Amino acid sequence: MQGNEACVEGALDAGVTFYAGYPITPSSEIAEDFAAKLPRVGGKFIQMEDEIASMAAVVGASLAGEKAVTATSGPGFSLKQEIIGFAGMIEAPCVVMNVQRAGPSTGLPTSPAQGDVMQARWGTHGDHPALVLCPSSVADAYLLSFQAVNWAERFRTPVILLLDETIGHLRERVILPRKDEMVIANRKQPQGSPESFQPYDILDEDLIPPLPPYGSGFRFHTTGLYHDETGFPSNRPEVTHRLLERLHQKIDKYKETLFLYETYGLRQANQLIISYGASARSAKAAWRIAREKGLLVGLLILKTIWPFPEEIVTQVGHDKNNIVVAEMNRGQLIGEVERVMDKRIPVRGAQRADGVLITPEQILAKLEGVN
Amino acid sequence: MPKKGNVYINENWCKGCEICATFCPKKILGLRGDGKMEVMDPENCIACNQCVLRCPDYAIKVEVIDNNE
Amino acid sequence: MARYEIRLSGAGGQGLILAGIILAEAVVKFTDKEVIQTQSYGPEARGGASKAEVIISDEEIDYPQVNKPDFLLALTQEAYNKYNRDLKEYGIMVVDERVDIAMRGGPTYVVPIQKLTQEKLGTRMVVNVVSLALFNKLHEVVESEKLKEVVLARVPKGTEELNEKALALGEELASNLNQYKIKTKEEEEEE
Amino acid sequence: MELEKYFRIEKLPHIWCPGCGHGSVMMSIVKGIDKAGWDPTKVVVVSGIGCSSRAPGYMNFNTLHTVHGRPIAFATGIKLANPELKVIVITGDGDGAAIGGNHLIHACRRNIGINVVLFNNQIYGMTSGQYSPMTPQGSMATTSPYGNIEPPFDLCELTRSAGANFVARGTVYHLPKLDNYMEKAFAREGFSYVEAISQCPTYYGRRNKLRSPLEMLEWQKKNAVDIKKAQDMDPEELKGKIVTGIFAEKDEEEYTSKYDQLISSVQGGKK
Repeated sequence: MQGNEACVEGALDAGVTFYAGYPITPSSEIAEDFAAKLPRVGGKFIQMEDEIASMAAVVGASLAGEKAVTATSGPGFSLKQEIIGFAGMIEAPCVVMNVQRAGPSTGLPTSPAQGDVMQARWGTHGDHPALVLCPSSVADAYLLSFQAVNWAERFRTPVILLLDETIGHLRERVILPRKDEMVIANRKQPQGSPESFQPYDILDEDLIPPLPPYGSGFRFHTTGLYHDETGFPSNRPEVTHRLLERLHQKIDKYKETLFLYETYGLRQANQLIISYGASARSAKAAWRIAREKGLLVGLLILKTIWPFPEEIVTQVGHDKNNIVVAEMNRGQLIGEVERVMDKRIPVRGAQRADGVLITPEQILAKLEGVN
Repeated sequence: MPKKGNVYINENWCKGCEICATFCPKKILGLRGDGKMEVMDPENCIACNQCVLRCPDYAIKVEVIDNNE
Repeated sequence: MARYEIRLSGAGGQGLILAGIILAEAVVKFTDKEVIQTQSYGPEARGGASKAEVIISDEEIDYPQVNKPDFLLALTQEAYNKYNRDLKEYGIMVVDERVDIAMRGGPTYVVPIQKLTQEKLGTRMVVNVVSLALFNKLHEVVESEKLKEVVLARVPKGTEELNEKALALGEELASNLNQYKIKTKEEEEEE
Repeated sequence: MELEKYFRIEKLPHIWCPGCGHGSVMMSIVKGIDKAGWDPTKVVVVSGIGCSSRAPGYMNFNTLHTVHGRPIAFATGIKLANPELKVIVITGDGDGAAIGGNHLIHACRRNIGINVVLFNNQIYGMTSGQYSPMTPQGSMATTSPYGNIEPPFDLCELTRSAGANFVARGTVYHLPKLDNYMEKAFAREGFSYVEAISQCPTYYGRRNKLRSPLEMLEWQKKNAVDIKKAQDMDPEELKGKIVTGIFAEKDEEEYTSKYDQLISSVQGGKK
């Protein structure tokens, strides 16, 4: 199974019934696969007139009660940003799959990169939270796609699945979990009557309001303006403060359950490699080679990159004397690692941004005692 | 017998744009000093509802008076 | 089999990426080995140089890119020029007879794949399946019947017979491969 | 018609300026919904950004105030997700003709069952008076201080040729006719476009020697030409006029119904 195809399978198994998109390399297989499979399960696929329209249609479908997804790559991801922010503000569940290619601009459409790490965090304007998952295998693509849909529904937020060309186009053996082992999350529904319903009234401790679909009898107003619990605009500082804080807290509160990662060979390790996405494949090879050479190296592969798993990185990295962050950009996530380590431990970047998958040798070269 | 009516103006909604006054065939509406419309000549209302139809602020209601009373 | 890297290259549109996908599928379906298939392509849908890469291994495959192929197929001059450089010194190379190659150390076969496909099957469309069968027979990755099963599930309806013939031709070429072998550097020097 | 049935009374008075025509157009839409007999819980009103786009906040349906220029794209997602919903888009001449022009064309082409109502006040009101793609040539605006040199867009001609099932243009002055266009638009399956010429006394009128809302309504009265009459007029005579009436009225099959058939045939084919 191909990485892009695994994303579709994961999303469908999580209950996705709507896809809107615009063709762009190297993500187009996702659209093609949804176009073939959605009608078979009674779902809807539409190819919109542009990237922005696709994002808008996805949010519209989400409000109409569907689990909705779009997929794109760098240039399209740039275009979608305004509406990703809108989805965050109105709390519309949706998933955006970005199969990264080398940029900036049109860049290298058929080559891998991880240059959108910061864009996935800060691409849309304003001070918003972000939930971003990064698969480093085809199996991950399936599982994290499933998880992304679940989290979008559960937290009522856009979730970004950040792939790269290598993982998107990779085919490898995947053993899928049994369907009955997969727990599907659905957005919360209101308990009271339509007359007393207030769309952003937080009744539960989880800080997440229920979202009834259009047509179910619950009539309410939704706006990208700052709004109070009634859904209507308000610019009162206490209202705007409360809303923005809640948007962050509803994710922060569950942060620890959101950190997905893998570790290898941490025991007695005095050096650490941190990586994610396709780079993590090279990092794993580098780690294996280093171990074979007798070096005490550990490996941390991050699957959740935003919110940045600060606690995990601290816990795993605090006692090391060299940390190497391997990524396919000029140094994006490394800034977070440096911030967390606060100059106590040297952090080195193994970086590559020329459209070629970073090699194990490049990562090995940043470890101490290799030669 | 010609129809008659009582005109009610919701002062909270009226913005005094005078559109109602223009379309009133009997010219019974006028702008008050405080920028709201008022009914200057209630006796002459013929309950044609032009003001209701034309008011962009939905601030006017006309009650038809039962002539038989 | 330890990590074994395969690169199938030719012109875009020759279907080599599909051949790579089929090979990977057959490995997943009928062996316990790990496999990875990747592709690289230019912006052209037809023409240009195109390659499909497959890695087969008994162990987990971490780094997913082909580094130094153990096996290279090049159906066109452009593909050969672009993709032969990092072939392992003693890796196997199979090229179409119309490709001019430099003398090298590893086993090298110059096979009239395209010509024979055209002559025997009346079309070059299935040159990818011929090449795939040739590779499979040579390395005995999966049994012929198993490969056929995967191929027939992937090809367009109505082309089954043609593809079966293509598989047979590929196997025949593999069985007679020695007749296409050219001398290595060392053999040349010995003479 | 009871206001309470369709309006969020507690949100009134609306934010529009004294004499602004938008209140009249909003009422015309609501009368159309009433005539159509739609269940308010099945109606979704979607808007973008601008003066007109504030309308849904006052209307007691499922209402969605989105981002600038994209309401038709949001509406497309809503309608396709649940074709039973009645989806109305409220947009303006900036939102619908400039930033959102492409979405308008493609929704017409798909002939998806969305009713677009464009409030055309010929100016960017919310950002205080810049010229829009529908500002008449020669008009003054804050960004055309020497007179607008661009010709205005005729979106009725555009939507008709792009494939809309129903297209009409009315004015706030000719309100009963506008009500009639809404009624016809909402009764028809497929995509409809109704353009309502509205007046902006604050930003358009003042700068263009139309000193009051009344003068602006007078201008509409004077310049509106019925489409039938317009057919016999030459382009020179039509310069600066507003052609009103029904531009298109047809029954091409609607998009979501075609998609439903596609689903049936795909699912049927599998069995």
